[in-house]
Amino acid sequence: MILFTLALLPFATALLIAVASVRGRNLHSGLAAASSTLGLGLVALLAPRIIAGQIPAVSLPWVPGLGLEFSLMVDPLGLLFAGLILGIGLVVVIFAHFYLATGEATGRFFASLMLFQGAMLGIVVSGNVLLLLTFWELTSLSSFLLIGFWRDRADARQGARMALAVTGGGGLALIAGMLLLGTTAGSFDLLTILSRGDIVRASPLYPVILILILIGCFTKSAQFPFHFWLPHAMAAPTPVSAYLHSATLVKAGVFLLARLWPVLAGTGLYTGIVTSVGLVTMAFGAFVALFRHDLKSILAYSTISQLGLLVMLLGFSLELAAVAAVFHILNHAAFKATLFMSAGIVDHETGTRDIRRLGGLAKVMPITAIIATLAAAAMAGLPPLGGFISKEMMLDETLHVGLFGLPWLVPVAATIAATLSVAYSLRFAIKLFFGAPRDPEAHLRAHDPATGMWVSPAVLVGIAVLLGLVPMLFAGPLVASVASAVTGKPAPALELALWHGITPALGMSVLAVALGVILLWWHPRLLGRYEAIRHLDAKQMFDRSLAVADAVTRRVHFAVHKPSLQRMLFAVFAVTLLAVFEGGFTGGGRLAGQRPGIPASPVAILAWGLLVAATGAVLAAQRQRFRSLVYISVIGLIVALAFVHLSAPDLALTQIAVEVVTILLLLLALNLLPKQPSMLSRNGRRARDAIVAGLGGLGVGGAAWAMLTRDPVDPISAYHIANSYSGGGGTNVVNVILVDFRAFDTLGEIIVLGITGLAIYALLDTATRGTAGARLRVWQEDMPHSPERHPMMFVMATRLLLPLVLAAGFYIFLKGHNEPGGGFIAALVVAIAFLLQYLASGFDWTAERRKVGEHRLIGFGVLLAMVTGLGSLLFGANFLTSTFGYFTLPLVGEFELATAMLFDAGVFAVVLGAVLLAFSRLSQIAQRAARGHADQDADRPEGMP
Amino acid sequence: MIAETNLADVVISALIVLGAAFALIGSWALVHLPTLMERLHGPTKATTLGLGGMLVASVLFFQANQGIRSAHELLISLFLFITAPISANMIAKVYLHRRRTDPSGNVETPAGPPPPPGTGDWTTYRRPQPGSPSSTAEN
Amino acid sequence: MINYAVAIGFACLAFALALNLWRLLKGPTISDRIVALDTMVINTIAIIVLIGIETVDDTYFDVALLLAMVGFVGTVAYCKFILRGDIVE
Amino acid sequence: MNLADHLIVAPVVIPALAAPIALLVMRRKRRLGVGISLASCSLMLMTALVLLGVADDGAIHIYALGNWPAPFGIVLVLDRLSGIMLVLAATLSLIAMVHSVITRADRDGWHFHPLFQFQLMGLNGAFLTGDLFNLFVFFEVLLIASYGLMLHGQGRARLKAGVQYVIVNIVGSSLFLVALGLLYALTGTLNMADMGQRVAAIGPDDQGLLRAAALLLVSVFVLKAAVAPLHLWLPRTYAVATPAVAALFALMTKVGVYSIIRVVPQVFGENAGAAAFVPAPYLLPAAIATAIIGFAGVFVARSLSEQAAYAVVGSTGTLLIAVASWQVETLGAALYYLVHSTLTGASLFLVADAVARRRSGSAENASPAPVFAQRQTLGLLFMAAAIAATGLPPLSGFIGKLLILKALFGTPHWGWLWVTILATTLIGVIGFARTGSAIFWKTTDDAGTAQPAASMRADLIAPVAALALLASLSAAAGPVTAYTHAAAVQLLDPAITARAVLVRP
Amino acid sequence: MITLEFLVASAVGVLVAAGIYLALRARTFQVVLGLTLLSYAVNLFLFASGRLTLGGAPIWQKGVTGYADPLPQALVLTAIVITFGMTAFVVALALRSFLETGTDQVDGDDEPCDDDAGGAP
Amino acid sequence: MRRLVPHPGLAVLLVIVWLLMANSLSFGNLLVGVVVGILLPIFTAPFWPGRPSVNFGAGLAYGLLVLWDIVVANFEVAAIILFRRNRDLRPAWLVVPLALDTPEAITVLAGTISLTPGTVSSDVSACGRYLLVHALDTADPAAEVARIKSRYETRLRKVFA
Ligand code: NA
Ligand code: NA
Repeated sequence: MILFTLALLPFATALLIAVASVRGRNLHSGLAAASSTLGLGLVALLAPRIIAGQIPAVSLPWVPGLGLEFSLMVDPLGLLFAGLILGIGLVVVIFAHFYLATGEATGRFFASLMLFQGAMLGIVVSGNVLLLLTFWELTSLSSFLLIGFWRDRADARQGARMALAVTGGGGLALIAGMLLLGTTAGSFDLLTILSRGDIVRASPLYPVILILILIGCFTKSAQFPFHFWLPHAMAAPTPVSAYLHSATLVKAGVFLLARLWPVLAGTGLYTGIVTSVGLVTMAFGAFVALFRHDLKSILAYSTISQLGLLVMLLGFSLELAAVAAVFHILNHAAFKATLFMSAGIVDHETGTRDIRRLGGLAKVMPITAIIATLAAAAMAGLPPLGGFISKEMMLDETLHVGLFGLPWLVPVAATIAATLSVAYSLRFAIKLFFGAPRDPEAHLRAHDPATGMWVSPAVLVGIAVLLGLVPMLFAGPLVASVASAVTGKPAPALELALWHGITPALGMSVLAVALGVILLWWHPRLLGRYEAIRHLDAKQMFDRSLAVADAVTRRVHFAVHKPSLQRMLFAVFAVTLLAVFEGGFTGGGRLAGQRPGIPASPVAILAWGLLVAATGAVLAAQRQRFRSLVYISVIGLIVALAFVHLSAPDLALTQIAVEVVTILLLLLALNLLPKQPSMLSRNGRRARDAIVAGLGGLGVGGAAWAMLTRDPVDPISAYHIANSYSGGGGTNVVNVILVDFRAFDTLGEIIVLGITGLAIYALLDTATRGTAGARLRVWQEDMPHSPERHPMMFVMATRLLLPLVLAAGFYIFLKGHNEPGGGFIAALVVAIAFLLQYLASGFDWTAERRKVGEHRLIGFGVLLAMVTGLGSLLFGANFLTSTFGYFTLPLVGEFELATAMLFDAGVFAVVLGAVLLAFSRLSQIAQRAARGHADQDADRPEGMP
Repeated sequence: MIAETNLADVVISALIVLGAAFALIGSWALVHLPTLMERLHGPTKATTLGLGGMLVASVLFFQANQGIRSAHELLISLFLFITAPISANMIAKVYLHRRRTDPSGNVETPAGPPPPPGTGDWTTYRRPQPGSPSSTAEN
Repeated sequence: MINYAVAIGFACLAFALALNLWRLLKGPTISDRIVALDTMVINTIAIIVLIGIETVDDTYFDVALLLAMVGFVGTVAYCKFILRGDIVE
Repeated sequence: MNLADHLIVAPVVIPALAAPIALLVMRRKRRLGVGISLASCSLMLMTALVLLGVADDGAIHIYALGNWPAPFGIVLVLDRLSGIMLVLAATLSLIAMVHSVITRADRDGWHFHPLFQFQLMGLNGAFLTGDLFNLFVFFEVLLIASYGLMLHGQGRARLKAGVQYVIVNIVGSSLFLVALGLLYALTGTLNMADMGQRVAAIGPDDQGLLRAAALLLVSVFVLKAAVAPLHLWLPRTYAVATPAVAALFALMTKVGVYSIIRVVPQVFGENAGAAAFVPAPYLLPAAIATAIIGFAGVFVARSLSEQAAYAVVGSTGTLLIAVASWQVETLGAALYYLVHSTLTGASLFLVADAVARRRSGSAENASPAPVFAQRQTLGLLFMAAAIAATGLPPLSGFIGKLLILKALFGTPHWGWLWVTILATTLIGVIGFARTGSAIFWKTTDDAGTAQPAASMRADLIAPVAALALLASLSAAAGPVTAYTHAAAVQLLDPAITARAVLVRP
Repeated sequence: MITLEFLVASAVGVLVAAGIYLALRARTFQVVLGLTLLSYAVNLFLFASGRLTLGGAPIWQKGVTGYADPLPQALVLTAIVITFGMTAFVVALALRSFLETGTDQVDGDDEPCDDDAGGAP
Repeated sequence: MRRLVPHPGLAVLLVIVWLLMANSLSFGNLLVGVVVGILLPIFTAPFWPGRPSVNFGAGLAYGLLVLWDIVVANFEVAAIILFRRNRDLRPAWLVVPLALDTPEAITVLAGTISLTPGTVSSDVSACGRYLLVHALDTADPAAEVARIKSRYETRLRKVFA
């Protein structure tokens, strides 16, 4: 329970602050401080038990299938970090309360800060590596918000994005590494994994696991060559820098290295990589720090260097090195947070962070000077501060490590790095606080800040001092148990002290201080040299590579995603062609089957010739639209004839009726579409299309040939034929399939038509307004037209035809169940009867005489079909179950009634409504265009064409 | 299909052949005759006697050979008698229209129609006068 | 005997269709193409009637009837299009 | 047969009744029509949840339409997968519907509500049917409705994109029919379970034909799922659609994925000879390409809706990477990720809409604009949606990706698959961070934050709801993944389904 | 011997080839023509999946055998209807899109010829 | 009765058409046919304003005459098509002045002219008083016009009395 509270408290606080976001900053910071204090209290509550060797743990199942559990545990290592996170968190909150100007978005700030605290805390108390990953990624996200806090500043936005890209990217490698680790170890439970180090190290995947996890750690802890994001993260407000970049975020990588030490450490690969990366980072960071001018930048590079030191220590795979690392984590947290805050105070008071403009501040802000100088001394590793002890231990350990078979390499490099550290630390303190003020303007207002602001660094520097003066008392048991937790072995005999006698390490230390002072002496000259060289700027490289990636991706992206329908269709045809041919060729078997063919009659052959010729004519005339439509009609006619020939009268009927309506619609549209012949595509393009088209024809034609030459395989339609009359009450099997066996298909089909009508209505309703309406108003007829709108003979014929065709439609509907026909064809016939009125007598004339709205036809039709289908539920049968009966009336004789006919009536209504709706909408647009045209020639004398 | 020959069969066969022949002649006219207006006379043959012969043959066939009293073939003729003149009329109008507005499309055309007596013109060229029989649905 | 008549009928009608197609493709005027298509519809109706006689099945009659009813719609629509551009007004 | 047994058909019947009723009342009583539409969505959600529970007994539930037995009639099949899809569809539709009503997007043109309901009918039918031709019909229903919805509101961009969307899908439908014809010719049946059994009996002479048919069918599904290189239709279409519609469309590509998952094991399972798991060798590279193309699109996109559209493409790629190895673990993970990615796509579109509504001039383009109302809230919502889309914690995408990665471990080429999934995540992170910081952080001037109008808060309901669902999906990942795992087990044992479907009378 | 099967299969092939070629042209009307040809082909193909029957009874009668497979016919009917709906829609859409954008090009290469969107003629 | 069956001619035509479609003379079909014959004219009345009344007997006689003329003309025209060389054709435009004044009557006349092979009604004048007819082959256009007027138009005036 305590653990859950501990882990969830910061998140709850973040939420609370976010909700209370309109209230003042006192509430925000108060909540944050209270939460941190409470958390710290909980940690303190747990501490004795943990140091005594217990590991409080608690677990809730989350995703068992994944091995992800919400399990928390605090061992000494976790305890140390939890204390740091909460303790420094509290200090930072207090500092930030004073640091942030009124008017800043404190709600957003403290909410993000608490979010970050929660994520960070989650990492160190996770008992499941997947849970740890979850929190790990959360730290990247919340630090993104914090670094980008001053969102109007470009550097803040860039810094935030870069930090997210690098640490988030590293986090992804970590995901892979952790998954592999858990899979290899057979569990994602942290303690289990820690106990299976041998298995992991013996696994062939070990190098992959190691490298992936190291990438995660190195990016987070800003190790070379992933260090470059850290200095740019300094765009964050100083409290954020103090928190994230001293004590917490960047330590997460170090934490994880320490956490997984028992599993990963100890191999040559581990030592080689981790030590050398740490070493390089330590030296490199220190070197660059020496030449930076921005206070925060100096501190950032120093942090990189110090993190390198920690990584290197952990890389040694030595227990005492681990102890040194643990102790140095404490020290570094204390002095680095102090230094950041001091830099923040200086910035706050003087308005600048440029070390070249500052100097002699000790006079005007003595308290700050004392605090910062002490902290810098700790960073330089000067006695009697904690930093001295840990550096001593580090130098001592370097003597036990040989890298690349060179026993001197590590000690020498470490000494150089220590030298540089001394130099930049001293430069920080001396240039800032002593000597003469270099830029008096910056010093005008400068004075020590309010107590609230300096008390935080003071407390921390006090800790740093105590860690040096009375290390055993202050941190001994903790360091011992943490070190034991890291190594997974009993704590080594521990002796934290300033004086160990004259040792090689002491010599190296003294040497480093001496050289460091000399270096500082030479600093102006070195600086000149340094600045004369063009430096490889990792940030620029990152930016540039991102820009190149962006440009390349962009070019490829837009080249691929050209808004060309032809490209899309080409892709579709090409892929499906490949699919069909691949399947046909690799699947085996034969193209032609054994079924004997039916000899073709001469009429059939001739009809085939007509079809092919008409198809060719469509192709040849494709650029003369009217002609191609006429040819299309021929194809439709032949297809209908083929259906008659092949015993499919229903299909022939449907084909003919649909053909007529389609042609009418196409003509309506064609009138308004531009008619100038299109340009021919380039030859290459046409050849390419012709090849694809030819192959497509071969493929589908071949498939048809293959089908037709095979015998049918026990088709289910035998059942339909056998049960059509007895079970479906109809002798037209096709119709019974449509309205009974597969009425569900038909329901969908009429709904498709209904939707078509509605969608066309919605689509065209706006065509007379806006841009389209303007275009219609200026629409020009492109060929001269006859003035007569309604030819007399045509009109008269349609008046007689209307009742006749309606009667025919009614008849076709009635007999459909038993003979060719049915609701669909009947609806088309009736629709054509009305379309004829439109054609002959015009839109307005017909529209004002039509009584039933198309929308209603569609709506009621679908409802009728649905209600008929649902009616069967009343009789305990399933949806769409039909029933029928034969009745006899005197004089009339026997007749059949089937509910399927009611369903068919719904079909009728929907189809009629949809066709009429589509047609009337298209006509109305044409009307609009024609009216625009009529307005133009209204004043022409009667009789002129 | 049909074994014995009788009078009915002879009549049916004759009608079929006659109908088909007239249909063919109509289509031949369409190919053979020199200008559109002349060619337009072809289809009326196919529509009337061509199809008519076929339909009467069908009526007789189902009556004589199948014992089915069938007359619905007449419906086809009924509808064609209503629609065929309309088709011809419209096609002629298209011809008249195009020959005046698009002479290039009618290279082989001889003289066009004379205008009707008086000052008027044919409806293809001039909007029907309001109130006249030819302005049926003008509004 | 009727078989032969039917065969002759099919031959005549098929040839007629071919002639229609020739006119359809040849033109030269738009009216020619339309009239060819119109004739084709008539000949197709005849073929369907003949198929009915051949197969002794008057089920296909409905197809012929439908074609007779709506076949001319295409013809007049094409004509109206040339005459007026807008087929509905 | 009691009423509960008929519940299986309810997801089709409810919208099919609501649509015409809404159509009829809409002209006179708008509000009543909207009410019917909303009620239909809610009722559908309740039904779907009940069916989800029903399906959890592990049995395959059959509903024979017209009382005709399979394979002769059409049967609906309710199993765990259909349960999941139904709940997903109902949930998403309710969110999209609410959003459209709140933002009044439903008034931008005619017939929004009937079209919306018909769309749902198509979706639900597709998820339930056990018949391949019926699947085609429902594809058409949902497609034609989607054409109407996609063009809802109209305007130049929509119309341009609409032409392409419609025509590509019409071609797809034609190809679907060709595949159907071939399969019917080879097997003599249309019922999927029956077809699966008959496919196993196909002789050696016909194997090539069978494989061609299977590949063709899968190609059609791949087109609907917008898998590279057949994804080209999607981005522009989704980016320009009305946002509430685009949110619903997040499910549309998943219909393609669903069909692959449904049809391949059932019809082209291990007994299918040359067609056994037929897309296997090609699906994986295509999925990888899709993921890369999708997230590259996220990387270069310059507006939120475009980014959302590419995120949809990318997520399909990730999803199919998991599907393509046809194992219980990967399929179970894929189903979880399917649910997640659908909701994610929706929330991206909804957030983009909320932003666009406040940045009137520059819409949701990633170019700097003046400060807009509720910038902070929207920024957070966008961040949450982006977190979901890239698969970062704490939302369900993280769990989904972990599941997929873990399940892929040890399958062929798993290393490359891991690299793809993780690298695309990084690309996505960078892309979202760029547009996010440009829109929510960068401003042209700080003059006067516009106070949100009272109605301006309501349009956050839908995006917040979608994101909240993602959070709950994450919190409830345990039971959900157990369900998806069980669904995967069911899917990969088609014999169970066949036994249940083909009970001879 | 030329069989009906060959005629149908080759006709399908020719229609598909022409349809694909037209669908790959750059303007909506040609594409619509292509889709129309494709739909003829697809309908014939689907019909052919029931094999070809000459002189088969189209209507059920007691004791008669040798029907044409009715199921593909029903499927084709459904397909024709759906295709018709889609064609109608795409025609309306092509027109609407042209009216809005001023171009019927769908190739992406060509920007609208009169981008002033309905301005001066 | 007059109100129930405002257009007995159309009603009878519909009943006949219905019986022909049903292709049987059963009482049930006749019943349905009568219902159709009564209802459809009412339903479609708005679409045919001013339906003319028709003299049945005269109409029937006219129809038979036309049928006979069609058969005869078919053979005449067939002979022209088959045996006359194109350059020997004597096509002509005929302008037929009309005494008929209702569009229905003019349409029937024009239809008759078109159905009889050899002549095609091509257009009507804007004033509605002239019919433009194309003749395939005629030696004397004026005589042909007179024949049309006397043979068809006078009879039609009785039909549409
Ligand atoms: Na039927
Ligand atoms: Na039924």
